[in-house]
Amino acid sequence: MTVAKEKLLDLYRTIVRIRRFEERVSEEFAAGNIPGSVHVYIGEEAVATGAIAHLRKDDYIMSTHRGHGHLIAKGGKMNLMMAELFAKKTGYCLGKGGSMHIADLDIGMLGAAGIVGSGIPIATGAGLSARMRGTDQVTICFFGDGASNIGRFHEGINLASVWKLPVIFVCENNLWAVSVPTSTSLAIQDVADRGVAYGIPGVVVDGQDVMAVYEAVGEAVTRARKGAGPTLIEAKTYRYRGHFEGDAGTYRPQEEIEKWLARDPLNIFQEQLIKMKMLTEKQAEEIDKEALEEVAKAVQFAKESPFPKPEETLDNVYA
Amino acid sequence: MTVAKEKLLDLYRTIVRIRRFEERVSEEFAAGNIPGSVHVYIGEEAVATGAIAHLRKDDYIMSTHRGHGHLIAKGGKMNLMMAELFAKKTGYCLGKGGSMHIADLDIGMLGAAGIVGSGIPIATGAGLSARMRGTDQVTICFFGDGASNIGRFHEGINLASVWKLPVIFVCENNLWAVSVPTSTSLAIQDVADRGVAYGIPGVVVDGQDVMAVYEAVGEAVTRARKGAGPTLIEAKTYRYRGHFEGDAGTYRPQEEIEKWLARDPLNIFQEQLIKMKMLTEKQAEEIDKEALEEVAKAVQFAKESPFPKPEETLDNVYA
Amino acid sequence: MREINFRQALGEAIAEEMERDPAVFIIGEDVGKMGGLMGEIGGLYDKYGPEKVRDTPLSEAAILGAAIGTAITGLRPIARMRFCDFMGIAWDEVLNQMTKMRYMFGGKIKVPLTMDALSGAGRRTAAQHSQSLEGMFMCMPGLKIVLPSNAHDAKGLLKTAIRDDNPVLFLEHKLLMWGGLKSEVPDGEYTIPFGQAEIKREGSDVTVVATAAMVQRALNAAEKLQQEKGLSLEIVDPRTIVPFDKQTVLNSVKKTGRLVVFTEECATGSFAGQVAAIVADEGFDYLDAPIKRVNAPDTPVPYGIILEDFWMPDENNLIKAINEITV
Amino acid sequence: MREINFRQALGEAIAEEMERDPAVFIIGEDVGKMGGLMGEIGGLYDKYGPEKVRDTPLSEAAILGAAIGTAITGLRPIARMRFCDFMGIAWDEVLNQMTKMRYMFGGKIKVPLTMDALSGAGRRTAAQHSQSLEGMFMCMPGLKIVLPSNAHDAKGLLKTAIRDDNPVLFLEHKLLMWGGLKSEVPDGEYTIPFGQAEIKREGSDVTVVATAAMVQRALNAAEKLQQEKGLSLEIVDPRTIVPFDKQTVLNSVKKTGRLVVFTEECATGSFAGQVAAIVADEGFDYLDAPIKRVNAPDTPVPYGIILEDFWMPDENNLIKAINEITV
Ligand SMILES: Cc1ncc(C[n+]2csc(CCOP(=O)(O)OP(=O)(O)O)c2C)c(N)n1
Ligand SMILES: Cc1ncc(C[n+]2csc(CCOP(=O)(O)OP(=O)(O)O)c2C)c(N)n1
Ligand SMILES: [Mg+2]
Ligand SMILES: [Mg+2]
Repeated sequence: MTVAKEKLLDLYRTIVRIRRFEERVSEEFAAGNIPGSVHVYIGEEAVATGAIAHLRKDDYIMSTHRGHGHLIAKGGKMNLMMAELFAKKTGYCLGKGGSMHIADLDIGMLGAAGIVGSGIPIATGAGLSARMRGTDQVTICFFGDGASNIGRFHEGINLASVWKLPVIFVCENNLWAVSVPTSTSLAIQDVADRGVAYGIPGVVVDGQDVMAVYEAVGEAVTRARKGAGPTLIEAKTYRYRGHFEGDAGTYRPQEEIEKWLARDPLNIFQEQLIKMKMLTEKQAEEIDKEALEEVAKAVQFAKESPFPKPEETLDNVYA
Repeated sequence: MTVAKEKLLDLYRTIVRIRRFEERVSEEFAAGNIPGSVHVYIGEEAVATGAIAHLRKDDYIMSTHRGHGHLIAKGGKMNLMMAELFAKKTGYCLGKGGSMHIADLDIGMLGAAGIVGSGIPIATGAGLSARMRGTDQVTICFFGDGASNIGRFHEGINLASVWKLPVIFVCENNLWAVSVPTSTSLAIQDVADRGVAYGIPGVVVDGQDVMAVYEAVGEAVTRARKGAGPTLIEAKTYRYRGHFEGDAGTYRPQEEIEKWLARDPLNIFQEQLIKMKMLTEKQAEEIDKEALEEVAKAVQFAKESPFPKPEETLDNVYA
Repeated sequence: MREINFRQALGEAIAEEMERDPAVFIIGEDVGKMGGLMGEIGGLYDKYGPEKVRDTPLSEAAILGAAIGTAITGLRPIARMRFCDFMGIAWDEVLNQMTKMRYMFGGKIKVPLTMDALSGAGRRTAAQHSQSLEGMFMCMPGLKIVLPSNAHDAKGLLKTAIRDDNPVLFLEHKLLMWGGLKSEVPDGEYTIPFGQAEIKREGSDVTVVATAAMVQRALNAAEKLQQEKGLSLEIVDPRTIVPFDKQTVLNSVKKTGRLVVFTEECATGSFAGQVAAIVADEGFDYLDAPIKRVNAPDTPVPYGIILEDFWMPDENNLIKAINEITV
Repeated sequence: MREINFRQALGEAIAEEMERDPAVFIIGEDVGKMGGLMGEIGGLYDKYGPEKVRDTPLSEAAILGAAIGTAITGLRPIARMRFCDFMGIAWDEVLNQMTKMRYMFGGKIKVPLTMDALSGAGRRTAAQHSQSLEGMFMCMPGLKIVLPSNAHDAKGLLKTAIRDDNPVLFLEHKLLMWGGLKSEVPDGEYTIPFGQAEIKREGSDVTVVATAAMVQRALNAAEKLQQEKGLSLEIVDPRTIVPFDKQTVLNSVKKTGRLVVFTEECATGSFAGQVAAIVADEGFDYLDAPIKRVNAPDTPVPYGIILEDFWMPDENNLIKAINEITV
């Protein structure tokens, strides 16, 4: 697969931006600036980066509780995100949703999800909508290994399959659902094998490798766009931090953590690009600097933004 | 597989008894003696007959909305069943449950199910209970092709699988969920293939053939009893009548109906046994006569039994 | 004027809205060739085909989830859930998704989604097919709930539901769906706004708030009490319980000084309790007597004619309650 | 006497019951090594191992379904559901299975099953992790509902729940679970029977029925009003809302003539409404003023401190309502 240089640099920018955003979120949470609970995507950035690279602005994604990376990759605005996390009126959801509930319909981001797995049948509906409206929009639905055990995984994918809807189901298998490992929650090695139950392709991909994800999802997107139906893609990945900010994650074996840290998706991609001579170290530094600046501005925006007024609690229940 | 003659005659008696019971239920419903809605098992009798033949009294079954056959095969009493259908105080549930809600814990029948698929995770729990109490009881969980698309199918079987519980999941695939054919509700040919998603064996069996069902379920029961975990068995079968009594079932193609009528499980088994010289025509007639008498007595019992008193409505909510 | 029954009202409302707005479509089990459990939407499959009248696999969470996905991306699904009891399977879609999305997302999304479902007892279908769950659905801000009592209202309210930009639950009482009772309806198009109660019978002595199948029973009781005792009942039918037209009820109680709320629900957790609570606060000064609620007992719905008839509130229960506050 | 906090109370109750009765076991997500979201049952996994402290896949319907299956065959599961909001995923198990089986099967089965779940707002976790759903659960006959307001009650009530032969939902308010407030508890074993309200503070002017985290707020308000206005509030904590001890409430209203129901729920469909409805009927003659309900607004729970604090009922809201009926 050959990918244009500009595209590769875009992907690199995306993965860096996600990483730097999440690192800052983690800091701001620790500093007490972000209330509630926050799940960061550090370690898993290659998945959103590689997958969403195939989408047009009018395509859809369905995200999860660990959703910042998806939104950034789809073109979400860091300042509106950060403001939302800070519970400010200028945030994506007017400060009403917080980390687990950001949506941006303008760029086809249909929402994060506080209830694990809830997005799966909704994504099927987005696919149905594209079909019924006669567009060739596709939908990528992200969810975790934990979510792959919930009933709606089954119902949602089955429906997408029998109707051959343009939906790509991307399981981000980071081996853990909070403290429960996949080894005790699935009796199979690969979530991808569950595609058999719906007569759709099931593909396993290295979720630490942007290029691998890019390639696998590319095929699935092509398939979906031409009306051949859904694909189930499983990206093997790992979350580098606790389940939520504040979770020490002591249930995970240290060797396992180290093994995965050694396969940092950002490092891997950087090395690949440098080796391919698509990126210089200097460029990498610049991109990093830009990302840090963007994040800093987002934090500044968030900090300077006003809180909503208490009475705004009462708005936005009904259209 | 060789099966003792007495066992084979038992099975034959069971299939005949189910058929005659259901025919009479259908008549009594038409006559207005059974209120509510009733789903009869005619055409599918070989499944309950062959499957439950392996169980001990203390083993469990979990039934469905089409559950009379399961209960009869497990040793349920026709008079208590008929009285329940007639809404009489002497019925299995004191006249409170009706056709869709009969249970008989004394013989391990954990209940019919008005909500499709609801029994699947409960059956998993029965399996867990046997394990935790240190018994070797097994559970057979029946459900339809329609139920195989519901979320709890996925959750319940996954849990049974990761815990290797002694549960046999028997899908009675009669090709239709009311008016919706499996061809539009599953994108695969065989529900049994879904076993792959849970790392358990998936077996397809001819559901019109008592002996075939007996053999397939036998292996699964052995497997379960020795602690090797669940099996998913799909019995291909057909309901000869409408979805519920009163449903003309006009959505089904006539050729399809005729094709399946030609494979009547009762006829097939009778022919097999006669050919094997395990049964004479005379014996068959006697068995039929006995069954009809038993059914007639059950109806008489039901008719002569008192209705519950109105105030009994208020009892039995809490233990 | 022409007369139609409840089932026809339903079919007409859906057919007219599909004709009017190409974004409207149907999703559910047995909606296609079968045309609904009672053929109530028969003909639509022939007219629109399987793309717009979509038979689904047996998977209620997928039905509602998919409906949500279409609703937030430009379509207007009608999700036919059959028995409201089955919605337990897809409760999260109602509780945490469709009713909360708009709010959580800061008002930047709308969810124009209509669900219809059978409700209520009277068909001897026992505990899992006979519930009146409006009191449970009422606990979810973001959901509108329609509970019509006759064919005329059903048609006008269902059309309003389909045009509403919010999730709406439209409950069809079984006794109305299977009962043959007809209403006069105009030939042409009409809609009925949400949040407007209708006084089904004017009266001066006791206000009776009744919903769904209980409205006819209240009217029967009113006739009887008028003739036997010269007692004048005012029967108020809220028609939508969310939004709830409390003003009409308060005005009525102001006139009568007495209130009985008559609904087919288990007493605990009922809409009836909600009405009583509102009047015990905002209408306290109008009250000359305790507020009575006539509901079903706090038990599952039993099978069979004798037990179910005892379970369901009826004219006698209502009259008894009225007697208690009018002696 | 020794003092423990709410979390410890929970852990002790479960540990003691597991010790007492070998049929008791735990099933849920993250109950094993993690010992619950806050380590509240830490140690049990080490003591009993994975057979009796069962970490499950992420599948709430399977958790509750399996729990039911064990309960009807001789065990006594404690199903830990984490946030009550998640129970939408397994609603049918509660609505149509565990609470109806005994009735549908003519009383020939029992379902000794305890569910515990976090409830309530105050942790800035927004719409899908902050609900108070007791009003919704209350609509299901067959379910008992415990809503403790302090560590002492929590321990005694949870032990009663585990010993009960029926499905019981035990709701843990987040502010109590995370808050460090301690109660005195006896060293030895004690249980608290269901259906017995406790008067947390005696008073003569206004009855305040409060639940869960609102009890402490009611006590704060009572102190304030006593000091500032010499007004005497009687604070009644029902502790279990099903069964509900209406007699204690009625007796109190008989004495005070005034009632405010103070709960953290959306106003519509609330337990508060149910209490008001009961008193508006059975306690009507005692009432000197409208029955007030102080609840949250009918919106999802918003994110963030400012909005959520506005959303949650507090001392000021309560005092305002009391002022309205005591001028
Ligand atoms: C239905 C539901 N059950 C439980 C939870 C609590 N919870 C939040 S995230 C999570 C684990 C999710 O695991 P996975 O799907 O693998 O995603 P990951 O966090 O690993 O990215 C759990 C159990 C929830 N939010 N929703
Ligand atoms: C959750 C749920 N959805 C829908 C229904 C209505 N319903 C009853 S039986 C049935 C079809 C069931 O099909 P299947 O599982 O194949 O069983 P069969 O009737 O063919 O034996 C449907 C849709 C129900 N009872 N429960
Ligand atoms: Mg995971
Ligand atoms: Mg079927």
